Amino acid sequence: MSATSTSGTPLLETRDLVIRFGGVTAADNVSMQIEAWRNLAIIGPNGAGKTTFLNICTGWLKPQQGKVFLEGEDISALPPRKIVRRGVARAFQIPQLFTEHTALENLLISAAAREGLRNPLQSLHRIRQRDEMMHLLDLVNCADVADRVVVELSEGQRKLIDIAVALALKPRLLLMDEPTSGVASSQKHEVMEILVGALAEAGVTSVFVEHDMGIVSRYADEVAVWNAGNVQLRGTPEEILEHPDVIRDVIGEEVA
Amino acid sequence: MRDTTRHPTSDSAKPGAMPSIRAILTLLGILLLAAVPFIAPSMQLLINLALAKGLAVLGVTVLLRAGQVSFGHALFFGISAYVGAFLMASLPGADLILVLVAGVGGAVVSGLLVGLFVVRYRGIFFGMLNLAFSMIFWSILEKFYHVTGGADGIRLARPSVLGMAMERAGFEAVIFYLSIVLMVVLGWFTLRWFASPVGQIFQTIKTNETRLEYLGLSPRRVLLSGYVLSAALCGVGGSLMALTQGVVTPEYVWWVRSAEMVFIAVLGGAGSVRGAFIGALIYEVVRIYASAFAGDIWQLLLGSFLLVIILFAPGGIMGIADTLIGHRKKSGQRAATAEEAK
Amino acid sequence: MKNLLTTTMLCAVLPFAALAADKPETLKIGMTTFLTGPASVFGVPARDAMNILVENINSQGGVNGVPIEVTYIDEGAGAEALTSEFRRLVQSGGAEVMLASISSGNCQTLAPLAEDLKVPNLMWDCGTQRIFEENSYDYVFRTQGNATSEMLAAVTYLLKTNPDFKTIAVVNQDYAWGRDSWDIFRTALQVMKPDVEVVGEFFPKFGAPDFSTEISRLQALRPDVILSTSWGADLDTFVQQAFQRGLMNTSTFVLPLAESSLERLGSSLPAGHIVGARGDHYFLHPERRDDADFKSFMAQYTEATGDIPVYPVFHASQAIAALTAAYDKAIAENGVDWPSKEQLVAAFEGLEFQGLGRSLHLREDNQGVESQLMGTSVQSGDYPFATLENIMIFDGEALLPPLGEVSLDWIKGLDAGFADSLTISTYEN
Amino acid sequence: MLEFRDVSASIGIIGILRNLTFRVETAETLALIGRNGAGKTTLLRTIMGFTRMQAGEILFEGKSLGPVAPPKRPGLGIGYSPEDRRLFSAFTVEENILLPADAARLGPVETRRRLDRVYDILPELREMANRPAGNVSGGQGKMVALARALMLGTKLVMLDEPFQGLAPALAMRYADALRALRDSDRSITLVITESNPSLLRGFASRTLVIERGEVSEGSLDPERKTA
Amino acid sequence: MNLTIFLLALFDGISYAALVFIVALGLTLIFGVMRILNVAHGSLYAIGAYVTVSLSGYFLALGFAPVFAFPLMIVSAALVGVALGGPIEWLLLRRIYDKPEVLQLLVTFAVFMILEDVQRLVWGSQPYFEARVLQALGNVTVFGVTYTVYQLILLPLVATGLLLGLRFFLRRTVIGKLILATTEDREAAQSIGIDADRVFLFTFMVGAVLAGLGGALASPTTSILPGMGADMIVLSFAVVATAGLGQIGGAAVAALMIGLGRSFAVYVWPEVAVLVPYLIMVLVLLVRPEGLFGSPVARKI
Repeated sequence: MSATSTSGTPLLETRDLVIRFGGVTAADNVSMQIEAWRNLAIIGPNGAGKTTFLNICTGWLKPQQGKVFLEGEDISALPPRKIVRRGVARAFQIPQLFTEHTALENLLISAAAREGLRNPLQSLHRIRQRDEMMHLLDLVNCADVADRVVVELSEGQRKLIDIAVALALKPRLLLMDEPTSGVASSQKHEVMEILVGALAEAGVTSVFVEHDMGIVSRYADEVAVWNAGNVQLRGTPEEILEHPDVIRDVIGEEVA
Repeated sequence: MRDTTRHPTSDSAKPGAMPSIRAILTLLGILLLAAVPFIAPSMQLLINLALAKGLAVLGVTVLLRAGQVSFGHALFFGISAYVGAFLMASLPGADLILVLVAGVGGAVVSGLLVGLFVVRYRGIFFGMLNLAFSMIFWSILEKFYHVTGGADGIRLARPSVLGMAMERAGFEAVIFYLSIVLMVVLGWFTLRWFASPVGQIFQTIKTNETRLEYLGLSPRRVLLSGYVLSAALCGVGGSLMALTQGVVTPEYVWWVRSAEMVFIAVLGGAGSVRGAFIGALIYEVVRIYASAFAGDIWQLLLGSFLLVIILFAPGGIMGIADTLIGHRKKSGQRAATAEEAK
Repeated sequence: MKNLLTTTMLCAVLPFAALAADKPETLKIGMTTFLTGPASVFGVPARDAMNILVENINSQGGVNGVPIEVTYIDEGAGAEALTSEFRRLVQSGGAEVMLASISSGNCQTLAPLAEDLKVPNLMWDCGTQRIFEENSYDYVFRTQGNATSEMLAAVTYLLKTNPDFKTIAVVNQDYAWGRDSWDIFRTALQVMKPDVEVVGEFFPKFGAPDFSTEISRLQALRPDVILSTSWGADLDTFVQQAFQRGLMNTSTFVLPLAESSLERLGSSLPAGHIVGARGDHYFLHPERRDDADFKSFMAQYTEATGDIPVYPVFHASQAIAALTAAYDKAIAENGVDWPSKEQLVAAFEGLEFQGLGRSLHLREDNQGVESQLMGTSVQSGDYPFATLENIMIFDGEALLPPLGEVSLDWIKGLDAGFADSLTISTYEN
Repeated sequence: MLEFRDVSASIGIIGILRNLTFRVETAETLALIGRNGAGKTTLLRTIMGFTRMQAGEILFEGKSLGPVAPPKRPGLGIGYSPEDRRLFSAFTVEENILLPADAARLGPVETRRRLDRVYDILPELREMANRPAGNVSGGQGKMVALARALMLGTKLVMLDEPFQGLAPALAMRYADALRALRDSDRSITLVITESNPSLLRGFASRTLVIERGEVSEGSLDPERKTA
Repeated sequence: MNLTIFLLALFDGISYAALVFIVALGLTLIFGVMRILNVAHGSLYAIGAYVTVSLSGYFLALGFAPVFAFPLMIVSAALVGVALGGPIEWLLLRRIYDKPEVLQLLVTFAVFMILEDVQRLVWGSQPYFEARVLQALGNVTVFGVTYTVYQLILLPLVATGLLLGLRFFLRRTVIGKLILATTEDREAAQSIGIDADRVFLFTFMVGAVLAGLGGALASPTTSILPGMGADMIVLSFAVVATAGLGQIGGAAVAALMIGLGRSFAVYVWPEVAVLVPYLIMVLVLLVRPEGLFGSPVARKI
């Protein structure tokens, strides 16, 4: 799996995205380029349009104006599944899992979806990718709950499995919405440590929405600050977290 | 839509002592059924009808696994039966195999066409749209009297069996054992299908279509695959029913029959393959005896029976049976959890 | 005292009875009838009548000393229940004779089944003429007329009482009976009075609760005659709604099954409309109403149910009369205590029997020959509902196609003179 | 004023609360902290009667809540703001705030008095009073949910994860509102659950840590330097 | 088709639609609030008709004037709501609100089966007809076609009145607001002190009263017999689904579409009249999956 983006074409690019809900403009002329091999953090106040941006990029929402390109291909009109098939996976703020299946089954289904569905009489548990999926569960520290049904798991475990399910698709680009919300603060760094390692190992580019500035400063290669439906600032974590506008609008004075 | 029971990957594949009790009971049940023509010949027709209905109920059961309930699956039951009847009318002396294949083919084609439309809907709308389609077909059968025979239906003459013309008794024996074979083969196939990646993905329709979409799959196509399977199973049931009865009427498609299929599926244990057949057998027996000995109130008795099952044994007959043989379903616990941990 | 006597007699007879090995304890018969569903307006009265009739027979010693025991099967419970219960009764329930059924569809399903099971089956109420015209049976008999004789009587009566009408419309239930009966009626009308124009054909769905739109349409069309062979609640609703909106003042209604709705329609069926009864069935049957058995049965029935008897009651009486007549005939002809199945079936050939109406007989093709009664409604004030006047009773033989002919083809060959060739008895009321 | 005696509760077959015993005194501000899934939400829902208790007893002002049907509990003076806001989108913001008063059949005078009090604490809601509740942002929705809880919550106000999903600037505004509430009514009891304890520092008078369905006294001292 | 026929078909369609709407109104109200599709609604409709016929038969026989049947209709509808609607919700539905939709539907289906036989046990299998009240109101003649005042004028008026009344009740009264709030979020409603159990009980009883009222109003126009509820339930399902489940105003429009479609079919092409309701439903849902007035549920992620 390599995700090299050649000849300077960004992995993902949006041009002049506009989307409004009622009176609220959730995306206001967003033009953004996401380069391969980087971890981009998106920060910003609630309602700034961060999740909406991920929704547009994955085809869940159709922009009223503007286009989305994946390695130069216009994917604006594609439904999420076709974008996923082109190598864009997603993890969610609220984990989206098959709640009546076990953790391992969730990953096996993901692997089966990736590989295509052929033999209708082979058991899901006997597919070739079983070991690979166990390894992935191990990677996100959830091997011990492989056979537990998802509803029995904690929010934090579900978050991790949600990410593992996305990773099981072997994406080139992984979009994550608050990967560490719901994970106890004592474990957030541990989780990110594992996650960033796994991403690097698989060569996956990532974009993640995050509120915790500690996480952002430590794990992001680049930070985009969202406000009122558009990117307000973009830069390295150091540049951004020191910026007075950011401190005022996003971080708040107390923490500063 | 949630279901009361979370179904294990396979009804039978789990290791351990208890499932083997189940397997033995299943085998005994099949042998007992096969012996019916010898030990209780007057029950043969009744049981044959129940098996045919059980196959149709299996079709409904498939959809229940995806959390969808169709109040119009009698459509496929009826289409298959009518295809057989028309075939026999235009090709007198056609072979049983041909009738069956043509009937099921009709059910599959119509399942695909109707399915392409209804898979866009879920829950009540899914159920209601299926109802609407079956009612349209029903109205057509009633209305185009000169073609369809109207409410009286049309006769389905006895086909030949592998080229041999048969008397009623011999033919009924053939249909009876054919029904048992189809029950075993299709029941086994459905179990395997449930456990397979396709079947497992089909069952995720019930819990999370967003994730399904983000796995790069189309929930509609996934649902369609199961829908066509369910239509095919209903078609097999319909053909067998028509062959057994020798006549097809619009009543095959009437909405109460569709509701009855859902009723039996829940009675047997929603989502359970064995439950579909056991439910159908029990339902038919109760119904026949209720209508024979309490002609005025058989509906009342069946309705009360259903209420008792839903309120006090939501796992259906299979749930009760599992409790009796001590097969403690881990899935039952999962279900309770899924239920309340909203 | 009487009990003691009976017991003594039984004791005396029993040893002899035991010698006749095949004489059963009871004569078990099965009867399919609608206990549920819309057709229970026919099925329930028939069952009630059957219970009274059988009780009467049994109280007089049954059939050659064997009491009759009837098991009822609900036709409303669906085809599967019907066929499997029919089989169960024959194969393990010990039923010697079956009486099936009300619905023509069920007759067509059960007749071949009875033939295969080799059980004598009396089609006691269903009307389709097709059964004996399309197949021939050894074990299946019909103890009443069929749609052809019923419709021909209706057409003839209409022509005799309203010779000058020009237009006709039909409102029939949308199922086999409604369609078939209209086919026969229209075909007969075309040959017997070719200048009549059919201005409207409506087939509202079976069980329709509302005919308002059809009635509006009929009021705009203004046909001289409106035919409806509907029955039960459909007929009640149609007539009531037509009455409410004055349609019955402008058109003459021909209602070949309205005899079964007279009591329910009450004052909503005004005078001057044509009523039939699927045979010579009428609680004031002009030839039979003074007969002692007829009167005592009417009294028994009304006492038991609170209603006046309608035609299915007569059909039930004809079926049970045919059954007992066949047993008596077989026993007498063969000089046995109890007939074998073959002897019984042979006895049905050309059998003569009489229920509550005129006497009937079975033709060679097993079709019953039944007289037909038609009349015109009148609100006489004697009852809180319409009764009949200007009653005609048609001899049944001439209303059926000759053996081996198909009804519609035969009717096409008739002409205007057919009406005059019939034997008709006319009564003021 | 609120006392748990050996309370156990579970969802399905999974035990969530295990033999909880603790007291909350009048006028306390209790921070209930613990990881997600530790049982914080279940604890509040058990007080409201939405989770069935298996064992034990909850006393409110000395009387057992067991016999009190769930919808009657707010009438005792208990206000509850659920984690996910759960506004009634068919109504305006003000109608949402007034609904509890309708349900409790408060008279118009009393209703007006309480509404004014709510607007004093959350003045920004006055401006959006006539906006449809479905149209407010997530953070504003939290404010409306708080206002709604305050209508009947005259004695005890329970807030489930009030800060979750709030951008820090908005979170501070929310905390200000809580202080205003505190200041306006010294006798009111507050129970606030939070998975990020730092937000409640300097505000809560007492802290309980809930871990694996069991409670222990704790503190809001930072566990880890984050910035 | 000339103007006269067009108008006649319009009148027929409207009076038919009025009756269907009244029945569908209760069904959609119950669904809107409780998310339960009540199959037994058809039985309640039938029983409303039976009770009306029995009561008015009894009182008219005592010599009361035919218009006395109107209060009896209301009494019958109320009886259905209180004596049947109440216990059904209280004894059965209350136990299954947390169960899957399938089971909820099947419970109401079981109730439907039971009530079908109960009707037959109580009232027998013979059809009833009691139309004196309808005759008492007289007829009107339009373009030479006679209509009953009852069907052409009274029923549409009652239907309109019920529609406006119910809308006013839900939007303007306190109880209506509490019902709407419970509709949206049952638990949130409880958490602000709304007794959702009582709201559900009340709503179901109102829905049952509407079903009974539909039957009561239908009773002078049609034969009352076992099985009349089964047809009505399928028809009102079609209306409710076409409109969008829970859409009260929409049900009026859908009932009109189906009523007019049917009556025009009788004039133009009678053979398809019976297909019309289902065809309209399928065509509407083909274009608008959530029904004419339903709003699509946005899936949040």
